[in-house]
Amino acid sequence: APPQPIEFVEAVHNLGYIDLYVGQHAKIFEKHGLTLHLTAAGGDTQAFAAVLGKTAQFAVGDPTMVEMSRERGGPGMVVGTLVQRAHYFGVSKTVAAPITNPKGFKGLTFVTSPDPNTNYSVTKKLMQDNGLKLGTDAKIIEVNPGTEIGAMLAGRADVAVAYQPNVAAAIAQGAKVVFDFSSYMGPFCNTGVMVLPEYAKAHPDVVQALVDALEESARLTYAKPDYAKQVARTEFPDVPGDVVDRAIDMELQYKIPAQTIPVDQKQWANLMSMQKYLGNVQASIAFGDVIDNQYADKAAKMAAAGGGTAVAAK
Amino acid sequence: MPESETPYSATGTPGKSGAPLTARNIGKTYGDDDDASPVIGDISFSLKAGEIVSLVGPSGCGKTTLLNLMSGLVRPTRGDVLWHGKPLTDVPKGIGYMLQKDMLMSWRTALANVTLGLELTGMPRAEREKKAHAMLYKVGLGPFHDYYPTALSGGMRQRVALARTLVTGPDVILLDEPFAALDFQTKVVLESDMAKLVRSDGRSVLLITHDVEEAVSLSDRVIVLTHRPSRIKAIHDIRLQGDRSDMMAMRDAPGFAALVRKIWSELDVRMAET
Amino acid sequence: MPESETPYSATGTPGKSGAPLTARNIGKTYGDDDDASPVIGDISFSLKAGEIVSLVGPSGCGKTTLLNLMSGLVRPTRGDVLWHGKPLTDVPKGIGYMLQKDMLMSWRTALANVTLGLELTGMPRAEREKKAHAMLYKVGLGPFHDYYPTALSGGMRQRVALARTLVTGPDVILLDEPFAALDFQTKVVLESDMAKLVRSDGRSVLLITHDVEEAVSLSDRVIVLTHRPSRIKAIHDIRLQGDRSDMMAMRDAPGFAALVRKIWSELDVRMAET
Amino acid sequence: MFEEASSAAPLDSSSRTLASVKRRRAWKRLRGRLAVLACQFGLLAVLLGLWQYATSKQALNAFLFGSPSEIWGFLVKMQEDGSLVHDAGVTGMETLLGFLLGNVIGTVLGLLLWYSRFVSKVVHPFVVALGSIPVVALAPLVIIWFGTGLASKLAMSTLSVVVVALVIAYKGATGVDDDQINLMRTLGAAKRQVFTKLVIPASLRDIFAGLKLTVGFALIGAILGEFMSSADGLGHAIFKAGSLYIIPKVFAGVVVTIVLALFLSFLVGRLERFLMPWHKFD
Amino acid sequence: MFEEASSAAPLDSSSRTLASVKRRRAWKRLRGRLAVLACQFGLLAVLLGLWQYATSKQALNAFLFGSPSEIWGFLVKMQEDGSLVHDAGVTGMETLLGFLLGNVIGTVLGLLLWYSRFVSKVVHPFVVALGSIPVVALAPLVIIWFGTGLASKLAMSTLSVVVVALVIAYKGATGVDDDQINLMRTLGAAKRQVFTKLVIPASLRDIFAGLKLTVGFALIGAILGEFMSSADGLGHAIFKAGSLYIIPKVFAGVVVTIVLALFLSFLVGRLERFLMPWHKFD
Ligand SMILES: Nc1ncnc2c1ncn2[C@@H]1O[C@H](COP(=O)(O)OP(=O)(O)OP(=O)(O)O)[C@@H](O)[C@H]1O
Ligand SMILES: Nc1ncnc2c1ncn2[C@@H]1O[C@H](COP(=O)(O)OP(=O)(O)OP(=O)(O)O)[C@@H](O)[C@H]1O
Ligand SMILES: [Mg+2]
Ligand SMILES: [Mg+2]
Repeated sequence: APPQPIEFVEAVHNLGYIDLYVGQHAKIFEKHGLTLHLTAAGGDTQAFAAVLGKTAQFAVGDPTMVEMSRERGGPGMVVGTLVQRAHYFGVSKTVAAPITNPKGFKGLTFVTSPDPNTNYSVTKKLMQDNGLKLGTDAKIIEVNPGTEIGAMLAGRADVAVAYQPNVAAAIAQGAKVVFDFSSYMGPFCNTGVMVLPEYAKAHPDVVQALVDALEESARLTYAKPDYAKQVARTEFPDVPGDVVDRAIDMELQYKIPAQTIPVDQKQWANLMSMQKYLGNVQASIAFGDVIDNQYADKAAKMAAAGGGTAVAAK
Repeated sequence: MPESETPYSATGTPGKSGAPLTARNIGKTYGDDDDASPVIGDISFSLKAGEIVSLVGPSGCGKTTLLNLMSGLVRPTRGDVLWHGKPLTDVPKGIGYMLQKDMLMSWRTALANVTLGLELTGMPRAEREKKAHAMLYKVGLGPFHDYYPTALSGGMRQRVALARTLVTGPDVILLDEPFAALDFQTKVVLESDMAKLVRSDGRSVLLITHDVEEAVSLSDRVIVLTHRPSRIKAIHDIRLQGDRSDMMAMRDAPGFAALVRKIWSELDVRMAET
Repeated sequence: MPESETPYSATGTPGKSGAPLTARNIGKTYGDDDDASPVIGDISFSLKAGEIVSLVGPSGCGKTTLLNLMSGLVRPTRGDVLWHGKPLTDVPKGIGYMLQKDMLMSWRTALANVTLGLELTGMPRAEREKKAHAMLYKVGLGPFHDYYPTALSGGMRQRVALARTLVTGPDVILLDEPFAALDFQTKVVLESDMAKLVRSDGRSVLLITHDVEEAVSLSDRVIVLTHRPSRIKAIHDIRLQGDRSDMMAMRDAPGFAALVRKIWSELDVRMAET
Repeated sequence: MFEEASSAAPLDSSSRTLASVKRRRAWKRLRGRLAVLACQFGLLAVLLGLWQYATSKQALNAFLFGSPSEIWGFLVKMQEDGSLVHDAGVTGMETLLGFLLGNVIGTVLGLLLWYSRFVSKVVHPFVVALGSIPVVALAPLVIIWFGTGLASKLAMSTLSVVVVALVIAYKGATGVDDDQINLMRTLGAAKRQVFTKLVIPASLRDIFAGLKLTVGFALIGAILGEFMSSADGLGHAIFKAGSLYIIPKVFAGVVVTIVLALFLSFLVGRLERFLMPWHKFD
Repeated sequence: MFEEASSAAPLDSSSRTLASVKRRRAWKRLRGRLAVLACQFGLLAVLLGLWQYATSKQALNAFLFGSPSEIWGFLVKMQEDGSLVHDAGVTGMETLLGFLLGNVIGTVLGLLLWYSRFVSKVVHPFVVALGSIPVVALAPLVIIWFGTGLASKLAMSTLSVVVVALVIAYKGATGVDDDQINLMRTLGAAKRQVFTKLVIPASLRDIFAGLKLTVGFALIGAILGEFMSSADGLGHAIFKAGSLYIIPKVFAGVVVTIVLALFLSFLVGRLERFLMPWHKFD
């Protein structure tokens, strides 16, 4: 059969999605009979909007969008995860010692993406959970996604809550990681693969092929970190090579990219509890109604059986 | 305002057929607030076919306003303007009006300005340009056909405006000081040309001028207006001997000088109390 | 171009003191491409203090251009304009120039248009308004001081422009057809007023007109220009008997009619070949 | 056919007292204004009605597009919790300041460029450049330079306005009739006087066109500034609602924005009438 | 003092042949143009030099602000890997289409509003509203309606242009002298003819002012569209570089954007000279 072309939207072009890029470079999607046309949206909402507007079949981004849509009677479904932890790091040039407890946020100014981006939400929740009053005990400035480290390096904040490769870039500029959100938060469904149920119903084989390919890619990423670095260097040619390498090392070290595609109950629960706390969702939809793990489970089973790393990474 | 207040009643019965354009007790007041200023008091007269009528009157008395009313551009506050017996509501076809300001279009050459009226009738390009060329030549601007208005002198602009008005061959021609910016010789030639054109074709001209000699030598009738709010102060039927289209000969005709003096005396100066 | 080609040499030695304004062999050509058109051929003359000089010539011959050169607004292509003996580079103080177009500012009332020149000298408001009121009254527009230009008639606008030029009391006054849009009476009154003003104060006037009678009755000298490229065709020193500031009396002076005829004949008509 | 050009209203020929003419005209004007208002509300009602109908019939998914009734609900809610007035106030203040700053800078520079053809030619490509920079792209720099407070919104708002104001003012200034400049020269005006007495008043019409145009830009600029970094304001509210995919709330924010724009542009119109008494308006 | 107003260049009084005058003037014009160019490059060089110096001396942090040499490096790199031409082509095409579409729609509507004072009054607040909608705020809706392909960029670009074009064209149309309309009426012009023969040519100056102004807007609109969703184009490159905090590349993208704007605005200038031969330019 001729390859099936699919429109695929990512929220932003982002090192967290390294699994996806590895799959592209290793031609894993082609192997599963798919030609991927990748478009970057300007954010999570736009990515999901592309699926809602049916200009794209798949989107990767914050899966909270799906929960919100479903709670308000809209469509949407999550068929897998791509980032399994909150991939934010607190980086700072001024804070000397690493912060182990969020109580240590006291007196500091954080810079994050605007509410309701997850780095904002996570930071805010941690502060409030630890009895810090926002605005007096600690401050958050909200800036355009990606510009957090700039604001921090320019001295407008103490700690930037940033993701890769900005974290690595900031480290190259002399900053240090002072707080590790990913470990503190634990499993977290940071990024989901989103699709319309009607599409999945009509094209289960395409969904299956995509999830199969992603599963295979995820395994390859963890199996061949050097290959992942190579992919990342070509995907982000403008970022200095050593920064990219360090970023990938950190990503893998903190187990941020999905190791396997099925959405874990715990990951979802963590996400939901935070979003509910923030008032963005009611978390009223049952796990099984939002998440359709059937494709991913099948893919994982097959990969575990040894199909996965068969693609030779040169 | 009762008709009896008009010092002179109109020549010819207003609205009678044969008179293409008639003013019936028209009046015009500018401004509708407390500072309403009446400009035209109460004026009635007719313009007959084949006739040249001049309007003379002190500066600011309302001559231009009167022509605007007669052309249908502006509606009178009182009274009616009749076009072949019917009240005017818009500028009728068959009227040509040369405004006091030349209003040439800066983006058109002299020639293209002249063709404007013909263009509006849908005449083919070659034909209208031929006509316009001929008319430009007549007003002495043949070689300047491709000049843009900014490169023309005041008098040349005025002649282009005149050519634009005449080229469409209107039956009734309203002219607001058409020769004011022209030297004596050019003026006389154009006056003679126009007199011939009008009288031979049975067209009519209503003309504003400050030059009483011009008025007398050119017209069949001279209407003298008062200060504003203007009314008709006097109407002179000009019955001079000789070739009525030879402007120089007219000036030497018996009775010419006397008529001019008479009209001058009627236009008495009341400066600084206008 | 050698001086000998000029048909008439200037009255008075160019540049001699006592002549505030002198043209020395000036010429002007428009356009610098292949279609260069010479407008002023070669003109020399002086304007002396206390003198009124008229320029007459066919429409489009270059009178306005000449005045632009004399005022310093435009530089000649050839020759020099001397202001009290020194070449002009910009409009000098002490010159007043009334352009052919009235150029009133639509955002200023009649009064505010007249005060403009005084405002530029920094005169206090009360004083300049007093002067402007007086000048507006003189030109017969006292009651219209608060009218915006759009509510003024053509002749009224011209009078505002005249008032604006005269109110600053310039020594040398250049006027481009200042009375063209005025009725005879108003014109005569303004001419007389101006003649008095100029002759009593030793000011000078250089004036363009199409009205040869006006030129003869008003001026000390009449310069007749040829077609373009214009040169001086004739210069007439007017030496009439009687009160030189009574325009009506002048017209009846012995020799007046003959002079007018002579000048008319010099302005021969060469229409359609301009 | 040409009603708007003829200076007098058509009246029948029976003579009438001035007072009655005046009364009639005032009434006519009022009636005209009421007719305009009626049409505007009618149009609005039809649009909203169609929208509401379409969403209620599921022809349009209300989740995707919101519906007027939901939007109204959010407006009421925002009014009740005070955020409407607060956010509109914050954004309105940013807009007003940016509008004033941008127009003052732009207009003054644009008019001043009249002084020298040479400088204006030299500067021209830089102005085009400034006018084509997608400032949103420079978000990182804007935040570093102007911080995350009022200054950055002001900068965005000002930047959105300044180029338009400059270009329009310059066009107005250079559009002044050469003959009128000549007239000023004959009156002995120094260049500075030509500028103040002629160029500025003659450019007013253009300047006001610029002012009317830039009301919207100032507002959009302020909102973009709030997108970059903010704690409150309409942009913040809209952006947050957008990220949460609460479309009716996005629209509610847009509605408030529009009302703000209409209010500001009304003020500009008043100012114009006040400053240009010689100009015909209707 | 008033060099630009006097129509003839000052020449000394010795008589000269026309040919030599012509040669001199051509040379003068050329020299004038060279002087302008020299000043522009000088200005640019000084700006870039200062910037480079400041970053090399650590007065400015090159990581936060980029430096001209780094920007140049990225430009070379983009040229070498072909992305410069490709991205500029994509964005240029979006811009051009949006520019044309927006201006055609806006100008046509703006001019047509001349036909009826009533309709224009009714429509006025809707235009203001349209001009003040922060379209970026509606990103999700834009994507739902127009997708992630060319259409959404076109929509953004068109929307950024259309209101300005409309307002400016309308201002031009209503600015036509009443007396000139009267003249047309005396020549028996139907309203449609007044429109085509008078209103349109008389508005050209304003329309071109609008065109020049909207070049930048069309470009910014296209880039905003690419920010919302894209696979290539300058906006994509800039946005990506921005989110990775590679400031010099952001600037490199902005530089290409500016060059594109200058090129388009140069084209508009040519068109203007071609369509308005009676107009004085210099
Ligand atoms: N910018 C220009 N380019 C080319 N020719 C011009 C330009 N300005 C004026 N001319 C020409 O110069 C000639 C003289 O013009 P000028 O205005 O001086 O005439 P004038 O004697 O004042 O005429 P009038 O009595 O009609 O006002 C005219 O033939 C005109 O076409
Ligand atoms: N829009 C207006 N508002 C108020 N008054 C006006 C308006 N238009 C004209 N007027 C007045 O009407 C009077 C007559 O003007 P009009 O132009 O008809 O005079 P005119 O006889 O043609 O004068 P001229 O010989 O100077 O051209 C003038 O006094 C003028 O001030
Ligand atoms: Mg008049
Ligand atoms: Mg002239």
